[in-house]
Amino acid sequence: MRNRTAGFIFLGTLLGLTVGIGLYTFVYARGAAYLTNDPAACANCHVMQAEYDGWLTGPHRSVAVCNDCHTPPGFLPKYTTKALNGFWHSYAFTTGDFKEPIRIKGRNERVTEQSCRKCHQDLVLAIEGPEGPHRAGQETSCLRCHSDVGHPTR
Amino acid sequence: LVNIFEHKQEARNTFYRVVEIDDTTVDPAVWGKNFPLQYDGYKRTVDQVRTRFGGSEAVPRTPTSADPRSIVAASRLEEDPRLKTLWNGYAFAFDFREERGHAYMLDDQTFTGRQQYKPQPGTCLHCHASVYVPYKKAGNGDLIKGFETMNPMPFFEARKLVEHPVSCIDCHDPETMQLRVTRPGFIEGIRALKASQGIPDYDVNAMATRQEMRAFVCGQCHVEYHFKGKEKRLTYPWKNGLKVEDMLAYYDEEGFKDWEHADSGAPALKAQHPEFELWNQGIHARSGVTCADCHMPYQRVGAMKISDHHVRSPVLNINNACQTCHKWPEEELKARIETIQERTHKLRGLALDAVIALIRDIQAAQAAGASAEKLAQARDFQRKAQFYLDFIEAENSMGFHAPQEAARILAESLDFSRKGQATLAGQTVVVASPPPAKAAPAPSAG
Amino acid sequence: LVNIFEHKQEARNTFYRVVEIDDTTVDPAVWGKNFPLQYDGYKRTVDQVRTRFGGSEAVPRTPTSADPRSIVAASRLEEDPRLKTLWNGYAFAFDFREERGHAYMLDDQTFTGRQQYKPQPGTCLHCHASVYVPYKKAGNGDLIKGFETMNPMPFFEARKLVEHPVSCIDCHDPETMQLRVTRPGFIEGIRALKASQGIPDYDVNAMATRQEMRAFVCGQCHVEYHFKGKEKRLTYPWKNGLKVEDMLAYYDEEGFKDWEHADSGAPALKAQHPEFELWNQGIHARSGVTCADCHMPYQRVGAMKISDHHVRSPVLNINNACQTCHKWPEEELKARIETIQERTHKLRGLALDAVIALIRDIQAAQAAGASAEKLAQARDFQRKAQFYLDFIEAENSMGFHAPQEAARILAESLDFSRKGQATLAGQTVVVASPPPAKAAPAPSAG
Ligand code: HEC
Ligand code: HEC
Ligand code: HEC
Ligand code: HEC
Ligand code: HEC
Ligand code: HEC
Ligand code: HEC
Ligand code: HEC
Ligand code: HEC
Ligand code: HEC
Ligand code: HEC
Ligand code: HEC
Ligand code: HEC
Ligand code: HEC
Ligand SMILES: [Ca+2]
Ligand SMILES: [Ca+2]
Repeated sequence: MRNRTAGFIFLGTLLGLTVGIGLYTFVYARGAAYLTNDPAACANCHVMQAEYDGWLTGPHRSVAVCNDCHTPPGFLPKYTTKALNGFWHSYAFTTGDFKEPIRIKGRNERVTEQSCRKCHQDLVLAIEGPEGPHRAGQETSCLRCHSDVGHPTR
Repeated sequence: LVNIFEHKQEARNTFYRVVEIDDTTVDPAVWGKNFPLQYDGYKRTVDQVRTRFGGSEAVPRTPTSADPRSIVAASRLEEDPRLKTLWNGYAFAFDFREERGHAYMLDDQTFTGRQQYKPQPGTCLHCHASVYVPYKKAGNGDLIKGFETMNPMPFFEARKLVEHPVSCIDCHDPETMQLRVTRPGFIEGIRALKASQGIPDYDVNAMATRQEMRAFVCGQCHVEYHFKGKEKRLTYPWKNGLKVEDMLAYYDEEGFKDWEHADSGAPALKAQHPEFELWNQGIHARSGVTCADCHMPYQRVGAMKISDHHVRSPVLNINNACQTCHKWPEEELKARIETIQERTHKLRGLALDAVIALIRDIQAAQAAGASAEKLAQARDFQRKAQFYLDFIEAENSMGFHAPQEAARILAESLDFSRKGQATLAGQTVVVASPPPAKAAPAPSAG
Repeated sequence: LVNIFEHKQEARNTFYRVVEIDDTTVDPAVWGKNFPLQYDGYKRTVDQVRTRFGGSEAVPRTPTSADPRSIVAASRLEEDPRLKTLWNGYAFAFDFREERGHAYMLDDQTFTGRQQYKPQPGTCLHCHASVYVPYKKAGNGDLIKGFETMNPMPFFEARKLVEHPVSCIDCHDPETMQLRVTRPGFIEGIRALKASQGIPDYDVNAMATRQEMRAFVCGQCHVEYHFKGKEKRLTYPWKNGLKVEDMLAYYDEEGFKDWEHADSGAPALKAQHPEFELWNQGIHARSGVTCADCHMPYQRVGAMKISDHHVRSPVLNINNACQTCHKWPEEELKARIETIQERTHKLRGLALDAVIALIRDIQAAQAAGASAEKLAQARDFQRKAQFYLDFIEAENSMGFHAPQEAARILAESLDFSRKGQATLAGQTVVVASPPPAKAAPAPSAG
């Protein structure tokens, strides 16, 4: 019983701290940037500077902002993604607990893959087929060939 | 505005089926009605353009009744007559040419001098014609049965059953246009390979990813092979793996030889076009970059992006083939390719000289009455050296598909030749355990 | 929280100078006051961690008065005793170890067994100590004069003039912290190289780009060299180019040999650490990727990115060293490195066996009273084979810096050994013009 209470207190404190740290960053480091569409706001976090610089030199600079590629379409999905990423990145940034070089992964990678199709569906209709891939997991990965369209680095 | 509208129309039309195609439609022109852009590219494989080490040039010739072709590709034997010695006693020493586009595959096989040298079996057609429908017919609906039926037929009899070079149906499912493998040789070869890696009952069409398929459809033909047994069953020697040593081990286990070398009596092997196998050892394969990425890159046509069905040397198309992934200027990319190829080419020349030196020495040793044991050892070294050399010589990228591996293989070929010569001379072949270093006399700066 | 605050602070502090440093400040601890992060890294070059083919392990030993070190790196001669035969008669057959971090360079040179084998000149210090200030002092302000003064001194006399291993001042301008080259050997070597490419009077510190400097500062020492003439002038053999054949041609023109091989009498050469030269032949160099990119990658320390001054094997730091450019998992990148290294290592073994076989055969031929001409030819083949082999054996990346080139060089080494053995045996060395193919007897399938 005592152990459990202690456990809850511990968890509670942890949660509190986590939220606290997250919020602190959100305010101090202008993490709210996450809620805008302004690319410069992302670069407010210096660890995003390289991507920002890359984006500035890329072909999408005048046609797509960060959120076009890194958030899914639709109000709710968009802000869910933003909230999740915004929170965890703030947390990671403050604790310094993240691996560099930063790599897109998992869910965010799928979001970005989808964003390409969002704008380029007409063009890639032929290679994708009108009904998309015929078997699950068999879609063409755009990033395999175009990984640097967002941020040309080399 | 009109433009945008047109684009959207085009996009829809791409998949507008004008004619019905099904699992018996061999003629690419029919498929081409539905997919005119891909068909246009496909037809352009008749083009002949030479690159430093690839492509092909159109060499005019006077047609004869035995060989009605008025244009062929250049003879590799005339270009480098050492090859005649290398293959002495085998059909390849008789006629061997630079390969050219897919459009020519059926004619080039039918009329090659190698056909006159010795009757060939129906197996040959597996990789030079659209055999999917003919196999099914010959097997009463069973692909493998048809394959088994046509293999042992005399070539010119089997030849009557086919009409087209490789066609749409050989790589595509007519319903979905998905890629598929139709060649029994590959289906069985990859199954044996996967089994050796602990994956039983591998079914390529059910289990391969789309990405893998973009290499497997080419691996149907661009591979090393032999005709196994009296049934002349086409077999890919992949049971032990795809590396050159794995294949040599396979042939050794089988006790297989392609022919007996006319000068040296060695039980020789001839490798043929192991593009798929060499590519597999390279950094591109490791990075998931497939044959189609470089040889059929995406190409923009109007508002569409399609796969360029003009299969050819990427050197003629560096822009689409390489620059999406490598942002270097075309000239630089071409120079990178050629740097790799020139290194390979230099070693190929050295390894070729070495095997021929060994062949000459075996000849001389025979004449001088060397012991049977010694000769057998030297001939085995020749077999090895020659197979390794040929593995890169017959591979068509001049090392590009796996640069270091190609150089490694040629280096080992050189080592086998050295060992063969040293064996004949009774010299030191290997120093098993190095003798203790002598106390050294005159010290000097270090 | 403190962390973020610190991050913002740090970004401002980067170039805050606590102490004055000028062109005579040798002690890195002083520089370290201004640049504590870089200094921290620099000090960590004492770490010893082994990788499959690099890094180093700490081997304990009992200190003696001649050699007070209680820890050394592993002996390469014990690891592979064939090397003793390879270098028989030369100091390297006496003591040769895996190299380790920069912190050890001065001690390892002072106490190597090679020093006891034969007295060495002051030239040695060029690459094992912070000689910039000592050279200037010895030359009364003139770097090159000081170099010329210290070269011919006996080692232990010159040794007294230096105090530190390579230090900040050897790579940095104290005013601007810009990179600079301080080593006469490199200044003169690169000038000769550029001259051969049609660029006269090349002044490296004025004309190199920043990117080039990120390799040149390492090329000051990680290069092949010899001591020229009685003045023992340190000379980089780059007059004809940076490829192995260019350097061999240089030594041939100079009539230079490192020593006479104790077993075979061959006028042998010993290559040393040609990292800069081999890297130059690789795809990374072509792509502008420099030594510092992999061995001193940028590293985040708080809010700052600094160059990791813990110079070491990138295998121990794949994350920062490779993943900035290659988005593959760490294990995959490690596997790529090792695949390349294992291929190289295999060929190195074969080439080593071959040279030793040749050495043994020359010994035997000497004993059997072979003609002077034949012996001279065979010894020249040994010289070549051995230099090529050593070029890769002595290079410290086990082929990684230029994988195909490394394999190419080892293949040519094998070819030279073969030719040497064949020459001794009076066998076929090269088939200048291949004889016409005989009419072939028994045709067989093709
Ligand atoms: C045109 C689409 C596009 C735009 C616009 C874009 N990105 Fe990206 N971003 C990508 C892609 C694609 C990747 C994955 C790169 C890869 O796989 O190598 C990526 C990856 C990233 C990463 C992870 C780093 C990595 O290499 O995996 C970060 C951080 C990032 N983007 C931030 C931003 C920021 C900040 C902006 C706005 C300044 C932005 N992106 C704008 C497409 C885009
Ligand atoms: C508070 C600082 C901060 C801000 C502001 C910020 N980022 Fe990040 N971002 C980070 C950190 C830290 C990471 C690394 C997280 C990790 O790897 O766990 C990251 C990672 C990423 C990634 C790769 C994530 C993954 O795991 O796949 C993307 C994409 C990205 N950011 C995009 C953006 C975009 C778009 C914006 C602006 C809308 C933005 N970032 C604003 C700190 C920030
Ligand atoms: C918000 C819409 C949008 C999104 C999201 C988007 N693009 Fe684009 N993209 C465009 C537009 C518009 C252009 C034309 C820009 C131009 O020509 O300057 C373009 C251009 C391109 C080009 C040609 C660039 C060049 O170098 O000339 C490529 C390739 C491309 N996009 C691929 C992608 C990929 C891959 C993704 C996903 C990672 C993506 N795009 C996401 C709108 C988008
Ligand atoms: C196998 C490599 C590959 C893959 C996978 C790939 N592309 Fe491409 N893409 C190319 C090549 C090559 C071109 C250049 C075609 C040309 O210019 O003729 C191209 C061109 C484009 C362009 C047009 C650029 C222009 O010049 O206007 C866009 C947009 C594009 N791709 C988007 C995508 C999207 C979205 C995906 C995923 C559904 C994708 N690509 C997948 C190779 C690829
Ligand atoms: C990364 C790019 C790349 C990949 C992947 C690739 N190739 Fe190649 N291939 C090349 C280059 C470059 C050449 C050299 C062409 C030349 O010399 O003109 C070549 C040459 C060839 C040739 C000879 C072409 C000629 O013009 O004579 C054939 C056949 C070939 N490849 C087949 C394949 C097959 C089959 C695969 C997959 C198993 C494959 N290639 C994978 C780039 C590639
Ligand atoms: C049915 C067998 C078959 C298949 C499947 C096949 N090829 Fe070929 N390929 C050939 C033959 C046979 C030739 C030589 C034709 C000749 O010389 O007449 C050839 C020639 C080539 C050439 C040389 C062209 C030249 O100009 O020299 C290239 C490149 C090539 N193929 C690449 C591929 C690629 C890539 C794929 C898969 C997308 C593929 N092939 C699929 C049998 C095949
Ligand atoms: C496993 C598939 C396969 C089989 C079986 C096969 N080929 Fe080929 N053939 C190819 C490929 C791929 C090429 C193009 C690459 C090359 O020439 O190296 C080719 C090229 C050729 C060429 C043109 C180049 C040359 O060698 O002159 C001829 C002729 C030829 N084959 C004849 C034959 C004959 C005769 C047989 C039967 C004994 C046969 N082929 C069996 C795949 C095959
Ligand atoms: C040697 C193999 C081969 C042959 C023969 C072949 N294709 Fe393809 N085809 C491919 C590959 C590889 C792709 C790329 C598929 C993918 O990535 O899913 C492709 C893609 C396609 C696509 C999808 C859209 C695109 O361009 O990527 C269509 C449609 C198509 N081919 C039509 C045809 C037609 C029509 C023919 C006959 C005239 C034909 N193909 C012959 C290999 C082949
Ligand atoms: C779909 C992407 C893709 C395409 C297309 C591609 N490459 Fe590559 N290439 C890679 C990757 C990935 C690597 C491995 C290095 C890395 O991880 O960045 C690589 C490595 C290389 C290397 C160094 C390795 C080696 O084998 O020496 C060369 C050279 C090269 N590519 C040339 C080419 C050329 C030439 C072409 C066109 C014929 C080409 N590539 C097409 C992705 C590609
Ligand atoms: C693209 C990355 C890369 C570049 C550029 C590079 N190296 Fe390396 N280097 C490596 C790798 C990987 C190894 C192998 C390390 C191992 O085996 O542990 C290595 C090994 C070494 C070693 C032996 C290290 C040890 O741990 O024993 C030295 C010394 C070295 N390199 C010096 C240089 C110099 C000098 C340059 C420039 C002229 C250079 N390197 C350029 C990646 C690189
Ligand atoms: C003044 C000469 C000098 C300069 C300049 C120099 N090195 Fe070294 N380096 C050495 C010596 C000497 C050793 C061997 C030390 C020993 O074994 O005691 C060494 C060792 C190394 C090692 C081996 C570490 C290990 O763990 O095995 C690496 C890696 C290395 N250097 C890389 C570099 C790089 C990268 C640069 C340039 C940024 C550089 N060096 C500049 C002389 C130098
Ligand atoms: C041109 C620069 C240069 C000169 C001159 C030089 N060294 Fe080195 N030395 C190096 C480098 C770089 C390393 C690390 C790489 C290696 O060990 O291969 C090294 C490593 C060493 C090592 C440690 C590894 C081993 O070989 O056991 C010793 C000891 C050594 N040198 C002794 C000497 C002696 C004695 C001399 C003079 C005869 C000398 N060095 C001259 C650059 C040089
Ligand atoms: C063997 C050569 C070498 C030595 C010794 C060396 N550095 Fe560096 N240093 C470099 C290189 C390479 C860079 C990257 C410079 C660039 O890209 O312009 C660098 C960069 C720096 C920078 C600029 C910021 C950064 O981190 O990129 C500082 C400050 C610095 N070094 C301080 C020092 C100090 C202090 C010492 C002595 C404790 C030292 N260095 C010793 C090679 C060296
Ligand atoms: C600054 C960028 C950069 C860094 C850092 C880098 N590479 Fe590369 N690497 C490249 C480029 C560029 C190529 C050439 C292919 C291309 O153009 O994409 C390449 C090619 C390669 C290749 C294929 C060529 C070959 O030599 O076999 C391998 C393997 C490789 N890199 C591994 C590594 C490893 C391991 C590291 C870290 C020790 C590393 N790279 C560090 C940029 C880099
Ligand atoms: Ca060709
Ligand atoms: Ca080491």
